[in-house]
Amino acid sequence: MNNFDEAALFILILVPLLGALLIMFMPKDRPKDIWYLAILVAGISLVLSLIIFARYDYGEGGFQFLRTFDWIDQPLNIDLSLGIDGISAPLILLNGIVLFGGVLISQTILHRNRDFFVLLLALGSGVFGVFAVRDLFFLFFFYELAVLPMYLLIGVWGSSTDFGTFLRTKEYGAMKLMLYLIAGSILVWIAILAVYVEASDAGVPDFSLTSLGTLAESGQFSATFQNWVFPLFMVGFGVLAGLWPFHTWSPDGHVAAPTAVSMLHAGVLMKLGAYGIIRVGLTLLPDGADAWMPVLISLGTVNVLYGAVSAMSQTDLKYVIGYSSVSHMGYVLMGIATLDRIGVGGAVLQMFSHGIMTALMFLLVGAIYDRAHIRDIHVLNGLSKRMRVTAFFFAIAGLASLGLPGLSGFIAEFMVFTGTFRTYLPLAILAVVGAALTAVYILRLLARTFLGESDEQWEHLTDGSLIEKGVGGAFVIILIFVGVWPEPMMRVINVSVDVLPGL
Amino acid sequence: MEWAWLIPVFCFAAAPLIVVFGERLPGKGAILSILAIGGGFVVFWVVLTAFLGASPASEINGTADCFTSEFTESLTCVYEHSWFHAADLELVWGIIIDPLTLVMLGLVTFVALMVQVYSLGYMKGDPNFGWYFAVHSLFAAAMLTLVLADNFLLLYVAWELVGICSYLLIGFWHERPSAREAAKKAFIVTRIGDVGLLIGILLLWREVGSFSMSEAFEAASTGAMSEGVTTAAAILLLLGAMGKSAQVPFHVWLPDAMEGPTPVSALIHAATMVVAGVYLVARAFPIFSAYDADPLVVVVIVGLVTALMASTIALVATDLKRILAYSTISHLGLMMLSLGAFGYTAAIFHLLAHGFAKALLFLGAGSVLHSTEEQDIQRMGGLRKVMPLTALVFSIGAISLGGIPILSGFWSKDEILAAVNDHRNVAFIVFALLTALMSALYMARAMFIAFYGQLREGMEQVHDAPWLMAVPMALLAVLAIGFGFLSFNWPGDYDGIGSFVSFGERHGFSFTWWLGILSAVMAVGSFLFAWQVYLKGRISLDNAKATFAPILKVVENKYYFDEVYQWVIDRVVLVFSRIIAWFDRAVVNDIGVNTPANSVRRLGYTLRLHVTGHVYSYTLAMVLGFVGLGIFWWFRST
Amino acid sequence: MTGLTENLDLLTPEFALAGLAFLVLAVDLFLPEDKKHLLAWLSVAGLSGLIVLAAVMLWGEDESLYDGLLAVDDYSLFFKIFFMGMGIFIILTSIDYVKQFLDHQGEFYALILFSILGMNVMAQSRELLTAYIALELLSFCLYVLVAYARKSPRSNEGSLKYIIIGAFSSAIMLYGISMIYSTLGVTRFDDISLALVGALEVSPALWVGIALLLVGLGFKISAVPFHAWAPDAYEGAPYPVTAYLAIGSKAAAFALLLRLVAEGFVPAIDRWDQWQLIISVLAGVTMVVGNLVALAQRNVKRLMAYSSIAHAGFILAGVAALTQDSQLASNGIMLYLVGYSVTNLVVFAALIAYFNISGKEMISDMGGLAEERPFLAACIAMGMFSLGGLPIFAGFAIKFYLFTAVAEAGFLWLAGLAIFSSLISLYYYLQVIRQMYIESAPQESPPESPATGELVGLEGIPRASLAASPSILLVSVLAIALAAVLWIGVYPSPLLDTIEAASRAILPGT
Amino acid sequence: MVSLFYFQLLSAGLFAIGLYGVLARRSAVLIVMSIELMLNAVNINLIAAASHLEGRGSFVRFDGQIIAIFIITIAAAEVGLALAIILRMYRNRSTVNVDEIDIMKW
Repeated sequence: MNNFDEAALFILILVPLLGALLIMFMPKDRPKDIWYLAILVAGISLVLSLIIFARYDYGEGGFQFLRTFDWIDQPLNIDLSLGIDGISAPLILLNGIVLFGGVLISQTILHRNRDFFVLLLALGSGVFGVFAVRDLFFLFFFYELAVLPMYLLIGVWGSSTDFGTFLRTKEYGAMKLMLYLIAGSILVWIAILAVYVEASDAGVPDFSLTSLGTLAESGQFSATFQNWVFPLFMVGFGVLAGLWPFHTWSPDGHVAAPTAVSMLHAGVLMKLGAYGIIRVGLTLLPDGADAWMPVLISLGTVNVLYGAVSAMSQTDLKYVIGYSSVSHMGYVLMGIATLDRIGVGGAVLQMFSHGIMTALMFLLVGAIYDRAHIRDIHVLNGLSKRMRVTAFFFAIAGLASLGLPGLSGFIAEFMVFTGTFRTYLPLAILAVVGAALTAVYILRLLARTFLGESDEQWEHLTDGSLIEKGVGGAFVIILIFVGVWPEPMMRVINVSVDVLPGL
Repeated sequence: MEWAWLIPVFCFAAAPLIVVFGERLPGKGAILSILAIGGGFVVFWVVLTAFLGASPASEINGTADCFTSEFTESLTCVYEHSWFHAADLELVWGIIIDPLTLVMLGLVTFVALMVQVYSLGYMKGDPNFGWYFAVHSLFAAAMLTLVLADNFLLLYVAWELVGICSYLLIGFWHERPSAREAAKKAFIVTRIGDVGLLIGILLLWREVGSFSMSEAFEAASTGAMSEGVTTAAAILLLLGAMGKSAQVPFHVWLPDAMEGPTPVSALIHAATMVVAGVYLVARAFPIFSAYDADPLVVVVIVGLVTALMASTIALVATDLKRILAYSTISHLGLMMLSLGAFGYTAAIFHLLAHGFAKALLFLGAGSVLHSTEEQDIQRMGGLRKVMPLTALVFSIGAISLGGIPILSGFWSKDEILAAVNDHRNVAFIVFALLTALMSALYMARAMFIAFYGQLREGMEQVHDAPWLMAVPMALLAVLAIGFGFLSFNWPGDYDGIGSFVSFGERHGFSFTWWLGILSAVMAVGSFLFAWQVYLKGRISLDNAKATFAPILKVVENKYYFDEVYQWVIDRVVLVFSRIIAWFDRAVVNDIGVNTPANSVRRLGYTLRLHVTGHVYSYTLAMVLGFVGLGIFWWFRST
Repeated sequence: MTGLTENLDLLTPEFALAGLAFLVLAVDLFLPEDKKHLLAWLSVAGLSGLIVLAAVMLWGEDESLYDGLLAVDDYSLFFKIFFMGMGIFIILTSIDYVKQFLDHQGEFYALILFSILGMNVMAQSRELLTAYIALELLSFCLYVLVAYARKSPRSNEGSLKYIIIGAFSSAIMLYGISMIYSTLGVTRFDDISLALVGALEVSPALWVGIALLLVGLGFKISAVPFHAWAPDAYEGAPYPVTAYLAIGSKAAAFALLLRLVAEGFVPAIDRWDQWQLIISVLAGVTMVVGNLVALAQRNVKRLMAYSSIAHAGFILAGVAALTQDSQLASNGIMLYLVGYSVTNLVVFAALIAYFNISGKEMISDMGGLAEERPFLAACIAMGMFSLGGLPIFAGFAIKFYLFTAVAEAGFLWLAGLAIFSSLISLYYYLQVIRQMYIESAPQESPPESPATGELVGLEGIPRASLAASPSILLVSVLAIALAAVLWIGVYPSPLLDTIEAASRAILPGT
Repeated sequence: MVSLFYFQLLSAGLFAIGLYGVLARRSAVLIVMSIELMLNAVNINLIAAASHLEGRGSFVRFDGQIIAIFIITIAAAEVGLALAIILRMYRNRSTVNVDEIDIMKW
């Protein structure tokens, strides 16, 4: 381990934050320069996350890039201990990619764009933090940090939509999202406190996941304790992962959010919840996990089917994708709940794959919305005429989402299925059915929006800008690459999933 | 032989290249695509030669990749390369080379090559010319992978990819709403079958611990896998096969799929993709035939019902392409029937013969369409005069498929009948013969009405196929005529197709004379009958039509399958979906989320009234607080 | 009695502070009206000097004065520096406001100085009467300060309610003291704990006494149901005084309460075990009611009042969690006080700056602030986020620390309730942020009070006195305070070291 | 020697009367006077307790009286302050009736 490895994660978290700070002091009447600076910052983050991912030694496994900073001393001992394993490494990469993409395509945001990028980068930093820390306090710290900017990001730069029978204002969406996520996080907080108290009774007053993990391994957490604390983690983190019935913040949030925020929200933020369940729930409370998994996997299945069925009759592009995210996060939850190494590995891969896929979808929806100023799939039609590349990318993303082999979604979903088949056969069958339902709404969307003759009113539309095409193309390449050759991703994920306790 | 993986790879490589650089490539990428599939065809021959020259003992390249399969009793070679693994899940790229694969490879590469060449002419001038060839390449690649796959997962991967290519090509002219809908329908209907397939594959994996086909077969035949699971897995695989091969009740997508360009119909919806289901059942035959071979009963019934139903519809349909589509369904049914009757060889043989003939028919139909832009046979007639070559090849195809002796269709159909006769009870052979009869009838009907008789008005300017389209048709016609001879015992080593592609004991060519003669008579009779009815008009069907009007109506409406499905989708699925969407908004969100939130806020608004603004009520609150505190304290300390 | 006064020099900072206050009063007599703001700078300079003096002189001291009436230890030193520091910032934020809107500037600063003196003595008193007198010194100053906008009926009304309830509660508290005195015969905290340990059972007279004492202190920290004065006093008071009420007086009351509980009650373990629950219930009710009622507020001062009630509930939960063998809870309380005060300082300084230029204090008036005054809006927003308990601001770290302490002491349910009610609080904080960032500026019309139709906040004051833009002074105060908020939120460790020492002074532990 | 209990009773009675006054009176001035009554109750309590606590009969404990004297002083100051504020109120609003002093509420 050289110096870079020791500092890498800290720098990774710090770069977006410092970038945000720097942008704060830019003159606000030069939006272009602000954008360039944000690109630079996000670019550095991306490069760092790439390097970190590439340097993660999957042969060795375990936590790497370790570094611990003392934060506060006794009696409340909290350290900022950094380190990533094979589960967080892909997610860090994911965040780097999506953040960079999000910043790039935010070129169109000119109104108060300084604030926008400050918040966006803060969000990115929070997400990096969650994936990079090994301490409950800081996990929670960064978790909240990632949620915090969402309110303003949606509230200020979002859009309100009138659906005829009901109205979804950006204020409503933002407030609901914020309160809902914080509501989830308070459960997590309570659970963290409970764990701390329990550990402290066992003589280890510590928030460090490492020492708590050791404690859990030695069976210091009684089954009763685990059984009542685990649901707190499960639901608390589950809210962020869109666990049914706590998912409604997500589609509404998407409908209100600006493009880049939707990308990060569905692409990365929802993954935090699932990651939390794995990292905290499974590691610390294996018995509780064992006891509650039937519930989680049932809810996950409901997620899959419910999300897909809901998406079928939505008319707003973002609602369709929003519900599709709910559905796909269901696979992640199912995969985790199998407590099977294949299933959990599939869940992690699904997080990555879904992150890229949804980000791509929202990017393209944003591109369409910017031009057509509408997202109603009954009104939009024949867009492939004018927006060839956009349509093509959207088709790829859609196909990835319906689990077409050769794209990353298939591998991930397939692994989740296999894992579930071994453990909960009936639910696995339902999950496969859910994948077929995905085809229904994706094809419906593609057919209505992109195919067919285009109306005159859409004749003026132009194809995605070079940036949109570039970012979209990169995402498409990632989807295909992982779909065709998942081994580079899988071998990293495997080393850590294999050693997860309780599987 | 281990280079067989190159066959699909050419095409896989071609597809993205055409998408990205299409505009800059010669022929917008078409040339590249044709080169790729041509390369595949060449490699196929190399592999075939190597295979024929190899023997298990000779151990090609000193590796033990080749062995004699205990099921097919023929040489089988397997080459694997690791793909990825997760925990105990090991996934491999693996190809299997055995007679079944080889004949499929031959069919796919050849027909694809022909169709692509044909398309050069047919699709000329289309704005999305390059895209068309890109998808074609991708399709060819996926289809070749499908037949090469040695494990179920890779098969599934290819299975889905051919599905999506089919979707893209059916919807190629997506400006037409019908094409759009047809594409969607095709994908979703087959996808329903795929659910079964995937579940079946996963079930096998659960039992066997691997996706490898040979291990699954091993487990099924040795009894390592229980009878229940084996049967369930077989039925689930069959579901997938039924979806892809358009068996009842999943057949509804195939007629609609004719919305795609005609060469696509020829390649995908006649010769290659739709037979994937048949191929799957054949490939997984050890699972189907394990224990008491119960699943085969299902297969045979499905096949028979499909064959009968589709051929009746084909009899009354008037759209040339749809007639061919229903004919395809019917013949796919026959193949299934054959498989269900243990007619492994017969099924594959018919698959090939039908593939060539039906591709030919479609290309012929395409040629008609190309120049007349007319699909309804009732508005055609006498086309022989303006497009003689097309008429000729179409007639060859029709006669071949109709089962007129010495053309290939006759031999393959005969093998099927023989198998059914040998293994299933008499009802099956009766109905199978009936199907054969009808198949001859509708082919004759289509052929006579469209190409013979008086030339319709307004068709004088119609031209025959350009040479780019004619050459492929001619080549296919040769096969439609002569392919059947492969079934004979030729002098030398060759003992007929049965000695090459077989399951279990090899058997040479045998001919059940009474069946052969019966079917030949029926076929010839049908053509004569049709000639009388449609061309000469000597026999009128009006009386019969009147008598059977109710039944005819049912048949003309395709047994109302589409209506039922539409009803289910509109009234059940969509309504259910809307209910869920409403539930999500009104119950989960408004009641479940907003109500608690609003009641908290309302609670706040109510609670704030306690700060009245009057100083004495503040003091009163303090006093009450003290009293409460005192009472509480009292309880705590006593 | 030489023993009582031999180390009188330890009180030098207090004497000097009193002297400074008188000096300000005296100088006030000679300064012309337009130079009065120099008094503020004089006070600031004096306080800064005193901080240095106290820090240098009293560092590490652990002495008792007047036979244990006053303690000069790390605890009192910590609070002294804290109070005086806060005093400096309050004065700095007041200068513009006072100049623009108030008469008698000199006395304003003198009163603040006197009140700081009261707070300092509160933090170091270890005896009920001393504590009471110090409390009254603080209260009297605050009564006057609240009433300082003489012409404003709101100011009058707030002050009237404040003084009536204040006098009433001091009567109650004194009655409690007298009951304790008559049953135990002692008034020093450590004697109380000794007497409690010795007493076999608690007589009704004693528990009435202690309950009454709690009521009196409950008034000061505005615990529900003794809180009703707070919204009115906050709303009526001139803005800097509101800030001072939220920051200074509350912290001082907690400083006193903390020492009283830690030295007087906690050592009597058996009794304290029973009383903890009572205080925790009080805390729970306070945080829930405070947060719920805050949801319904439209005036930002009143909102902050209810918010401060809710925060009092959180801190009170920490008080309930005090235990003999762990300094966690007392650390938590002190950290919370510092973090909360600093955060409030940011919010109030920004609000005052906004008021100075607009004369508005309704939430609905703040629409479009992010466009017009991005810095002020950002400060308020960050402050609100911090109060709502979100990272990277102080609010998160301090809440986490305090609630962990509460949970660790066996009050997981209370910690859960606290966490839940901070979720509720987030809603109204976000409402303010929403108003500033999302809503656009309201149509220009004089803000009407819903009750009377009078101008809210600007009664009796010529509108011409509004400033054109926030002064550099306020902006720099904001910058410093914001830095402190971030610092506490990101790296509180150095601060915690100091707090740790202060805790050890009142809770030596085992 | 009268038992401490009676003093305490007297003090409690006086305190209760004051309390009643605070709650029942509507004039701010009368409320302040009631508070004075309560403070005097405290004084009685303190002085009585001081005289009974130790060395009954002879005043050896001074702390009670000292507290009482402090309270008297503080109470005087408090009343002064309160009256000043009430006066200010009267100037601005022409009323000292606490029923009418409710601009700010909720």
